[in-house]
Amino acid sequence: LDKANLEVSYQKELVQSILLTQEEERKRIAQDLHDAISSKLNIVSLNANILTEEHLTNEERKKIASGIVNVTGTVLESSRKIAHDLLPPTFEKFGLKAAIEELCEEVSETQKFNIRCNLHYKPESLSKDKELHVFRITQELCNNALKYSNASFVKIDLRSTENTVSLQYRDDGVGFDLVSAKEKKGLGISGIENRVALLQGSFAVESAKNEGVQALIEIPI
Amino acid sequence: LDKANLEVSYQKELVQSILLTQEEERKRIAQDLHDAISSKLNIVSLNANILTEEHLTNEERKKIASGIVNVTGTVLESSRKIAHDLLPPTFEKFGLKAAIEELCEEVSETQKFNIRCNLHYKPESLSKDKELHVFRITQELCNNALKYSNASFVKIDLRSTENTVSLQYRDDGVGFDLVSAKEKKGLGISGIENRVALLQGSFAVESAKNEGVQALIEIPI
Amino acid sequence: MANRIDVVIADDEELFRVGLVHILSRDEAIDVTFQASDGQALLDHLSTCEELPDIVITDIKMPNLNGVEATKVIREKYKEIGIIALTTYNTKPFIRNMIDVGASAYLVKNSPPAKVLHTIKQVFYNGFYYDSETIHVI
Ligand SMILES: Nc1ncnc2c1ncn2[C@@H]1O[C@H](COP(=O)(O)OP(=O)(O)OP(=O)(O)O)[C@@H](O)[C@H]1O
Ligand SMILES: Nc1ncnc2c1ncn2[C@@H]1O[C@H](COP(=O)(O)OP(=O)(O)OP(=O)(O)O)[C@@H](O)[C@H]1O
Ligand SMILES: [K+]
Ligand SMILES: [Mg+2]
Ligand SMILES: [Mg+2]
Ligand SMILES: [Mg+2]
Repeated sequence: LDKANLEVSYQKELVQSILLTQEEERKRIAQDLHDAISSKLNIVSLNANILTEEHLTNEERKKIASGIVNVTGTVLESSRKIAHDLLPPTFEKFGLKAAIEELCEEVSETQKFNIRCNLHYKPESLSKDKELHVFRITQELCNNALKYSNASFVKIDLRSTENTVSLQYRDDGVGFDLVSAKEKKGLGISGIENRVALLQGSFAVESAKNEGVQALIEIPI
Repeated sequence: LDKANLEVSYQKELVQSILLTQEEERKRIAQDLHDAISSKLNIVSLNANILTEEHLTNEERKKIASGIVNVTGTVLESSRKIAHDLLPPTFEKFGLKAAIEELCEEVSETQKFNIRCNLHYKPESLSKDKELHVFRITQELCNNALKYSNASFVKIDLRSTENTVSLQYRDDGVGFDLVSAKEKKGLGISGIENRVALLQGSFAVESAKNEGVQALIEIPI
Repeated sequence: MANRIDVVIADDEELFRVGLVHILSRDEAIDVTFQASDGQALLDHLSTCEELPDIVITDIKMPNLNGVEATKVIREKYKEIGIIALTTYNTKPFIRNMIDVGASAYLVKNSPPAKVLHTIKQVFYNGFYYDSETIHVI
C-alpha cells in the first residue's frame, strides 16, 4: 500500500510539474511574440505608412523600403525559430527520420561532442502521433547530453524492423546515478517514461558515475 | 490497495492526456505562426522589394505601400491574438482582477448567456504564479459554460479575505452528472483539481441534470 | 520572340502570387502562363495544358496537395519541367529533401527579386541551379 501511495503522490507531483512547465512555455512564447514580432512589425507599419506619402526623394524611398525588407527578414527569422522550437516543420513535412537528422545536425553545431546518427527507419512505420513521441524522446536525450553528459562522443541509432521500432542512445560522458536521478524528478526522464508507456513500449537506461549513459527504447508497431 | 492502484492508473492517464493536449497546442501555435505570420510576411517582404526599385508610378507606389500597411496590420493582429490566447497581456500587466474582467467581457460578447462578475479581490493577495492558476481555472469554467451549460445566466464571484481567496461559479444551465463526468475524464475538471491541489486549496462542485452547476474554490493565502 | 520562358506559379497566398507575377512580368524573357492556388490545381493545369511550361515555381505548404507531393508527381510525369521550390522554410533537411524529390532549385521566399529572376534563367538554361547554401547542404 505504501508503495502505491508513494506512486500516487509521485504521479501527482509529475502532473503539477508538467502544468508549471506548460505555463512557462506559454509565457515564453507570448513574450517572444511580443518582443520579436509585434514590436518589430510596428516599425514596418510605421515605415510603410511613410512610403504612402508623396514628398520623398527616390533615394529616401529606396532606403525606407530596404529598411522594411531588412526588418521583415528579421521577423521572419524569429517567427520561423519560434515555430521550429515548438514543432520542427521538417517533422511535419518529411517525417521522423528527417527530423532526427536535423536535430543531430543542430546538436552537432554546438560542437560539444561528436555525434553519430544511424537512421534506418522505414518511413511511416509508426503513425504520425507515435513518431512525434519518438522525436520528443530523442530531443530530450539530446538535451540531457548537451546539459550534463560532458561526453566526447554520442551515438543515436533508430531502426525499424517488421514489428518494432528501436531507438538506441549512447554517450561516453560522466554518467549518473540512476537512483538519485529518479529522486531529483527531472521532467525529462519521467517524460520519456510517460511517452514510452503511451506507446506501450519498453525503456531501459543504464548508467553509473563516469561510465556514460546507454538507453534503449523499443516500440511495437 | 485496489483504490490506490486505480488512482495511480488514473494519474498516469492524466499525465498522458496532458502530454497529448500540449502537443496539440504546440502544433496549433506552430501552424498559426506559419499561416498567419510567416506567409503574410513573405508578402510584405516581396512588396517592399518591389518598392526598392525605380520604375514605378506614384500611383503604383502608393498602392503597394498601403498594401504593406494592410498586411502588416493583419499580421500584428494575429500576433497579438496568438499571444493573448497563450497568456493575456492584461494578466501580465494588470493582474488577476483585470484579466478576469476581460475574460468575462469576452465571454459576454459571445451572447450565449448573461454573465455577472463580482470581483472583490485585493491586488496581489496571491503571488503571480498562483494568480495564474486561478485565472486558468476561471477560463476553464467559462469554457465549459460556453460549451455545455446552455445557461441563461452565469455568475462568477472572486473574493479575497485575510486568509483566503475564493472563487465561486454558478450557472443555471443543463448541469451534469458528476459521476459520469469523472468517467469521461475531460482534462478540464481534472485540470482544475490539479491546480487547486497545487495551491493547497479546496474544490467543491455540485451539479445534477437540469440543475445547473455550482463550484467553489478556496485558496489559502 | 525566341527563348521566352514559360512559368507557372503555385502558392496559396494570393497576394504573394500577385507580387511575384508583378516581378516576373517586368522581365522580357519571362511569361507567367498560369497561377495555381494549391498543388492539385497545379497538376490539373499541367495535365490539360496544350504546351507545358518550362518552369514551375512552387510553394511547399499548400492545402489539398502540398508542394512536396506535387514536385514528386511533376518530376515523374513531366521530366523536362524545371521545378523551383520557393518557400518559407530554410532549414537543411527541407532544402535537401526538396532536391531529393526532384526540385531543380531552392529559394526562400524573402529572396531578392533579382535572385528569383536569376534562378529562373539558370534553371531554364542549365536544368538546375544550386546557390552556395544549397550546394553546402547537398
Ligand atoms: N546523458 C547524461 N549524462 C549525465 N547525466 C545525465 C544524462 N542524462 C540525464 N542525466 C542526469 O539525470 C538527471 C535527470 O534528467 P532529467 O532529464 O529527468 O531531468 P533534467 O534534465 O534535470 O530536467 P528537465 O529534463 O526537466 O529539464 C539530470 O539532472 C542529470 O543529472
Ligand atoms: N457548466 C457545465 N454545464 C453542463 N455540463 C458541464 C459543465 N461543465 C462541465 N460539464 C460536463 O462535464 C464534462 C467534463 O468537463 P471537463 O471540462 O472536465 O471536460 P471537457 O470540457 O469535455 O474537455 P476539456 O475540458 O478537456 O476540453 C463535460 O464533458 C460536460 O459534459
Ligand atoms: K514578361
Ligand atoms: Mg532533461
Ligand atoms: Mg472543459
Ligand atoms: Mg503556402
